[in-house]
Amino acid sequence: MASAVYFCDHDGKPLLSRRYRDNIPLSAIDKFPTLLSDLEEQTNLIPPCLNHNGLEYLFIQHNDLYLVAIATSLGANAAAIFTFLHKLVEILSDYLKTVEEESIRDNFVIIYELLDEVMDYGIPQITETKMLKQYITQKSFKLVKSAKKKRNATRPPVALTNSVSWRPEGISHKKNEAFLDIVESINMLMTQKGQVLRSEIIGDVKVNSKLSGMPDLKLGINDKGIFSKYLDDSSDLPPAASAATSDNKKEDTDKKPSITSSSTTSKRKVNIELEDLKFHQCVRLSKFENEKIITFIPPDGKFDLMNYRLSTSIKPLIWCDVNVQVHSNSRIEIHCKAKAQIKRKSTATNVEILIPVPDDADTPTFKYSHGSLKYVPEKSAILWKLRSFPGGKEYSMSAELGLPSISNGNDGNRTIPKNNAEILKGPVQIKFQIPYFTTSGIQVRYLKINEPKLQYKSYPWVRYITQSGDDYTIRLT
Amino acid sequence: MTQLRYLILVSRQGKIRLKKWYTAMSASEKAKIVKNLTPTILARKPKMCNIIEYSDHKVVYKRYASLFFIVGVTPDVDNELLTLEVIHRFVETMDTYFGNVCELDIIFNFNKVYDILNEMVMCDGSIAESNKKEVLHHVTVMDTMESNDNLERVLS
Amino acid sequence: DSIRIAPKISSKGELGELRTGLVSQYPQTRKDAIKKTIQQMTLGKDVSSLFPDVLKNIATIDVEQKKLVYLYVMNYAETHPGLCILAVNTFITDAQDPNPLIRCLAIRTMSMIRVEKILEYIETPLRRTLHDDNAYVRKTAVICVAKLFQLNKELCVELGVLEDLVNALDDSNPLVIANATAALIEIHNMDMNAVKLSSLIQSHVSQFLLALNECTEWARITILSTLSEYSAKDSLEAQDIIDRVTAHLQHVNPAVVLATIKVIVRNLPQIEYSSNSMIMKRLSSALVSLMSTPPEMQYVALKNIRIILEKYPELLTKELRIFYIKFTDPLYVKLEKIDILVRLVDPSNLKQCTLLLTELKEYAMEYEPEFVSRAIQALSQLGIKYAQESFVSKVLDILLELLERQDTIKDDCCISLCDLLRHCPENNEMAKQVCAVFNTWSNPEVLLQSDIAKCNFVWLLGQHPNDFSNLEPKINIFIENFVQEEALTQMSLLMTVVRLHSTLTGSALQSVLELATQQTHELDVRDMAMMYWRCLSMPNSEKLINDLCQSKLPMISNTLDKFSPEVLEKLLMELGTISSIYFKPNADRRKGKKYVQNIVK
Amino acid sequence: MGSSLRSFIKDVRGAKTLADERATITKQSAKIRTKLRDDHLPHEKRRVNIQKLLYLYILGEKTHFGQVESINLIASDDFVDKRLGYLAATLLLDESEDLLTLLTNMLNNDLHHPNKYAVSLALTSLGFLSSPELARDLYPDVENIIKNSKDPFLLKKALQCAAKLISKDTSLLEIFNIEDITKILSNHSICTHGVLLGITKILQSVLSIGLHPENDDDDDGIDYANDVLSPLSLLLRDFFTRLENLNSKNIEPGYDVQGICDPFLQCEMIYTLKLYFQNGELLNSNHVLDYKDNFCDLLTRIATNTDSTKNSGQAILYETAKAIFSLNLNQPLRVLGVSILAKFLVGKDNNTKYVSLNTLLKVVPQEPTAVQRHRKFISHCLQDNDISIRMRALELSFAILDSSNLVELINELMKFLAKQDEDSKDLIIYTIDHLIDTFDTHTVKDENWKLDVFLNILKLVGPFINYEKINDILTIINNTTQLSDKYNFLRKLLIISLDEKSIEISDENIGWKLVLIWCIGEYCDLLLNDDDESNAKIINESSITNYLLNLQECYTTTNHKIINYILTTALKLSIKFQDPKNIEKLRQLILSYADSTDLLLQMKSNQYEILFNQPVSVKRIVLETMPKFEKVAEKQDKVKKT
Repeated sequence: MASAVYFCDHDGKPLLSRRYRDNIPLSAIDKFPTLLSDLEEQTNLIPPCLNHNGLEYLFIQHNDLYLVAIATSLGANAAAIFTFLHKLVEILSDYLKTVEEESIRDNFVIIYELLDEVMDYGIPQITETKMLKQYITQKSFKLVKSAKKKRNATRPPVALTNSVSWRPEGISHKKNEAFLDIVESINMLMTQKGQVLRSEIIGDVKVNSKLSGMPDLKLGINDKGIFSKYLDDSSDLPPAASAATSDNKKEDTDKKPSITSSSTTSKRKVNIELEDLKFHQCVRLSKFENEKIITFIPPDGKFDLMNYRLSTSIKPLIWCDVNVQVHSNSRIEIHCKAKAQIKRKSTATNVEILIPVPDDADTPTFKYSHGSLKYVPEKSAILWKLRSFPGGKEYSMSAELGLPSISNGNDGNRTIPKNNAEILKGPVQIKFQIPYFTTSGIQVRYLKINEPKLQYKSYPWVRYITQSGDDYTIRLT
Repeated sequence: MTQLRYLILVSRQGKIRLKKWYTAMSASEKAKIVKNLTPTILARKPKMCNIIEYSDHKVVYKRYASLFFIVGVTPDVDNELLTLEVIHRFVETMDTYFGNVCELDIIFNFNKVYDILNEMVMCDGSIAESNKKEVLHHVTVMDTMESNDNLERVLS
Repeated sequence: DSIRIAPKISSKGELGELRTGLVSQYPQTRKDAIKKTIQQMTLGKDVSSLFPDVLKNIATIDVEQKKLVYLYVMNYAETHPGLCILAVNTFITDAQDPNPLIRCLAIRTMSMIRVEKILEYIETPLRRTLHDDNAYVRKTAVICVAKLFQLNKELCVELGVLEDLVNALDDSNPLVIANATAALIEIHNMDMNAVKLSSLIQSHVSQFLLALNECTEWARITILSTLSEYSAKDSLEAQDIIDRVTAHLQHVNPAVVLATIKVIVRNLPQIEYSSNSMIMKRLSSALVSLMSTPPEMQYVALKNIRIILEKYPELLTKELRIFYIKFTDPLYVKLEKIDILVRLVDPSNLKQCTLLLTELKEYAMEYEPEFVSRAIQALSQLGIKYAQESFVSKVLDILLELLERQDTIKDDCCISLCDLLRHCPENNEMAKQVCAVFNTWSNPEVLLQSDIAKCNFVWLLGQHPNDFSNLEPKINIFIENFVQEEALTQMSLLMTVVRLHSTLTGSALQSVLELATQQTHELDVRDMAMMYWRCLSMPNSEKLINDLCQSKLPMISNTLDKFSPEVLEKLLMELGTISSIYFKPNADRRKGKKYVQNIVK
Repeated sequence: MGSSLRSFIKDVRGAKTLADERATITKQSAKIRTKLRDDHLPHEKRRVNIQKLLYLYILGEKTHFGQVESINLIASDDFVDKRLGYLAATLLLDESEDLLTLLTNMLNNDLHHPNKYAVSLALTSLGFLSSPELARDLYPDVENIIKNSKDPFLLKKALQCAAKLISKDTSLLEIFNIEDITKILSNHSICTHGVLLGITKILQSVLSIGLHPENDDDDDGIDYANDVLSPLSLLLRDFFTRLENLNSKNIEPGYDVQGICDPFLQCEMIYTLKLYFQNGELLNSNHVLDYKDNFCDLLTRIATNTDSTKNSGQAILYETAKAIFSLNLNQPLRVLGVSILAKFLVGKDNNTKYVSLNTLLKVVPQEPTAVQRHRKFISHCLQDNDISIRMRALELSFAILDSSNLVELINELMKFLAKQDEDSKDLIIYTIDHLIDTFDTHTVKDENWKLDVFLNILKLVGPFINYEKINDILTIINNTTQLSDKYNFLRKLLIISLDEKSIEISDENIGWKLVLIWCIGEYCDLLLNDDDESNAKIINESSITNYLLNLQECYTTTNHKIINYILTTALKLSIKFQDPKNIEKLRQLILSYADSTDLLLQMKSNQYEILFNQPVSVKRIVLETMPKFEKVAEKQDKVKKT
């Protein structure tokens, strides 16, 4: 597959590399920066896969880095290579926190070690960080004296090649707990008039497992493996009542270590087909396939157990009525009215409304009653932050910014653009979080934990939250 | 003779440290020149000649430690060998002014560098003064005038 | 030169310092020096001259240090082939180390060194590790066989390790099976006669299916890809394979999902299914799920969706909105999404088509030129796909409106408008509407930039001469610029002038024929001109001339590219690969690869 | 001080990632915009913000919003403001900005300022920003300084400025007074090197106008030769003496460069004199010829006296050689010039090598044999590691190519081509372009060899050849006289292409494919009617049909040019093939584009189908072999002349 993997700086010049095969010239990567710059000169279109002189350059970007893999054959699995490169970033993020030019330079030893382990002859091998951390440790060189001891310590865990390759044996926790976070991210594209063009829910079930031994877990969610939704196609207010609550942790612990199925009073249950469920590799896929039961031996610590997507029409949870008026060469006026269209007892938190303004705006003046409002030139936008936004409330603000009297000469003699899309380059973006609430109505009915040998008492916890996805936007036209 | 079209100072990392244009060009042309030339020149090996062709003109460059001095010249008119001497003169002059000039001096005192440059190279990109001392003399006098400003209004 | 612009580091001094460190009596100093040496190597400096000194540190009990020295040796062995022999002993000892990590390290490195003297000693350690008790060692050793094959094919065959590799397919450990499979495929790619790959796959299908549920995500990809090479004996087996892999559509790793899709697509023709069967729904939702992955993966997915859609056009019809553009999408994703949107839309569903039309109009008013241009093209593609004249005329109105708004998109609009007219050749009203707008352009030859746009414009002049006032001056401008025009415009102009020759006054025909036979840079244009000229000067050719001049172009009913059936089948076999991104079937399977052979000395 | 320029620069440099850097910059930029809008901002702060703005300029950021504020700084009474204001104006504005009108008044004031440095700043900036309007408005003020000032510093600045103004608005020549210059020249106390440099500039400016008259039908203009050139002659003696003195003595350490006295001024003077003599034709005077002889003598002395081992000396020698050849001076001097350049060529320094190759190229028309003598060194440069040197050497190789060395040189160039890779694409294209031209200008008797050369080119570098050149190659093939040569050529092409075992031709080699397709259409009957059995095994109607169908398949979405050629060839083959099955396949091929998205392919398919269906007798006439193609270039020239 891949003949080599490179970490390159923002110009595409190599910082660190590992060659896995000898079938490409040493100088192969030197072409990469020129390849990029030549392309940039001609077009804005830079696909992540470039061909030069019979070599294929596949790359992703992360912070100020390019991660590049070079392959020699059209037959190489591009999907696997891209996924691998992203996985590599993920692993390194676990080791180095931030993966950027500087941290790559500073940690070359551990990166070489990892590169040796995660790929062999261009074929991805072991990428499970939890396991890698067992035998590739950052501080393996404390003292020379302890070298003998270490020889034993740095053996690869036996489990590595087992069918449960993500969990070593002999894990022990004092308190056996499992935390479940159900996070639903809403992506929504709206017009300025409030029409919803596209909406979807992306759900994530995150687990933080602090359980001893080799526990076998069984997760039950409302309905038989496929849960129901409380949504309404005619897009009424999303019933906040559906929020499966576990507000009170104490209550849970006091009562019983399993999850109380929330007693929703919601009326309509519509079966939804949750087609693209995706599971962590620990989930027994065929078991789910045949019996619709989610069973798994979890990795220790945090991981994403499953995710799902629902493409369904929802009414905006946070809606903004935005009005932008651009007076060229003079000023820009913005009026915005935001509304939390959620149940009164719910509250949206950390609401951020980002409204684009021209690059060269100046002297911002604001009028607003709630939250904080500031100009963020690095994003060419103004940002309205509302710490908490109770359901049913409506807040408004207005802003005015100056525009230079002289247009930027860079654009030559181009006439003043006619539509906002050209001046403002981008939509209004909204971010928010709504705790104790899921839009889809997903609920955990139970999480059974069974460690056949240890038979300990265990405590599962569940939290729900709805938040904006990476694309909750209002188009300005 | 020499008739520069532009002078660009670029660090080894490709960062622009100074630029001066002597011919009228559109902003996009300028941006294109900077963008294209930098990687080309940084990629050149030490033994290669210091003259390259770019678009409709030639470019003479010279590396001093971590800095590249890049100069666009007028084909047929310019004497490329002399251009290299002009660059060298400029570096010498800065060296005397700052006293062992280094890249940081240029970064933080770019307006001084422009002052020196404007005494050395005239508006059409030709050399204006070949005497180093003469150049430095006038720059220093003006520097003194600036600092006297605070004491008395020299100009009024 | 005496001028110093920044302190220089003398490279000589540094190497000397490193050398002293490497032979220091203090282990920690040596280790630090090794690290610094590797750091210099990382920075791209040539530190091969330190080879003898680094090598002295190879026999260490410090695992980290050993890894670094091995890394160094691997990189620079070729510069000091003679000295490598000194490392052999350590390699052999390490390959028997009680710690499996060290055993792997030794064999993995040894098999990467392109020095004959080292390879001569590889037999014992390689064979031993191939039969190691530890699966981790075995899964490493099987890959070493492929490495050895690449470095020295003859030796590899002579040692008989290929048999060991084949036997590894029956290993108890799924990871070993997967790596052995990967190694065999690599060997097969290098030399098609080395192993009987297809029969091996055939005889191990059940092992693969078993191993599938038991191994790492990457091993699953290997196994699934291998399964997709296998053609089922009958529909029963095909159904079985599909059933056994389907669960993997729910794997979190998108490459696993795509590899699974590939297996299913491969087996689909063999089984009976209806378009709304469960399997199609599963496929559809799996493809959609790939849209929530990183952009690069989405790019691969979109390209693959394009291929799959051509075979199964109804697959994703309900999922249109998933492919709407997010403003954060990189441009390369945006363009592919537009392509899919137009392919996906159900031409019998007016509501959906209208929805997409509004959406595309939004795109056409964005600011990225490539995106806007693609959106304008998509507008006409959509119109033609929907096929109903009232809808087409809606598209036409949008295009004309866009044309008014902005100057920079004239080319794209012109092409799209002409495409629409070619779709409705009988609709004179529409043509009049378009011509009326074009007619106001004082100098189309300058207003339009691209060859293809000019070509279309000139064609339109020939199709609707009566809808243009001042037709002749318009044509004459193009004739005057004939030499500067590019090939398409020249050809179009030639055809248009011939077509109109009886109505055009003056010497237009004569000039164009002369220009096209004497001054074109395109021999194809000249050939065409010669043929016309000969026709025109032939006796009794009136009928032929008439036929040529009055010929009508058949209506175009589709402006979306299509693969030929052969290419499509090939591409379906190559889902997920780089071939599938370029839509270019991989020819490597047949041809020996010149490039690679050049590198291997 | 968190808001100083220094801390801004530090912040930018300290940014760890590109994104951090951008954020720092955009934030500062917004701050600067807002600050500069504040009318009550203290001067001190205003300056800091303008300095930051200049830093933004260096970084390549937008600065348009601060232009007006920068100009306003000029009007300040503080020198520190004025200096910064002028610096900002010269950097941020350019000659086309409307804001220049705002400047006129400020410049006018400062040109009369009592402080000489204020005047000098105004002069410098006026030079940088002079539009024709500004030039007309302010020239009198500048002239005033030239006439009256006794300060060499101001004089120098004024001369430089005036030179620029005159070149901006040539009508200023009418006011320009040469006597002002003579006066300065005669006053040794004020005539420093700097002032002399200024004088050379103003003279160059004046002389360039003579060489590039912008509107010669200007009636009320002046008589250039009589009013401008003649008086200039009076300066020549003085110039000769000064130049000679400079070249032979070196007494002033301030002007020393590696032991040579002010090479900058020497070169400027040589160049100025060269310009004068280039204008010499306009003057019908014997004096001029005398002066020219003097100049020749002077150049000879400079050529022999200057130290050629020093860089600065080489610069002067190079300037001398350039003067010799651009004036096309007498033969002994020309030989001297070539020998200067040849010396450069042999040296180790790549810079002198480069300028030498570059200049020799221009010398070839004047001194072909003298240059050819150095052919060995030129060919040697073809192997240089430096692509610039290779390029020049390549050009020069073509320049010295003639019928006597043609075969030899072309074989050498083919070897050169075989060694190039994708990185030297430009060289490859250049070589091909010129090889084609070479075959156009030189008649080659052995046309078979000629076609072999093209076959090799297509094989070696086919993927790099652009379409226009492919057509030129096709034209050459078309115009080859001997049918047997065409036969051989196509036979070789076909055997390589149709042989399944052959892997030589990649999919990217469009050049090869186009040539092959076109030749099949034109000449394949030569091969089909051939009795050679061994050919027939590989080359027959079916193999050709299949080959075309495969190509069509392969390129149908990726390269419409190839499809265009295939369609035409399919049509032509309809009279060359016998087997109705193959003919029908070709017809289907044409028909398959009847509803093509591609407009031209559709039109073509449509027209070709009509032609395809004509009786053979008609088709034989229409599809007859293409006649000789008269050369495009000649035609174009003719058109231009008429």
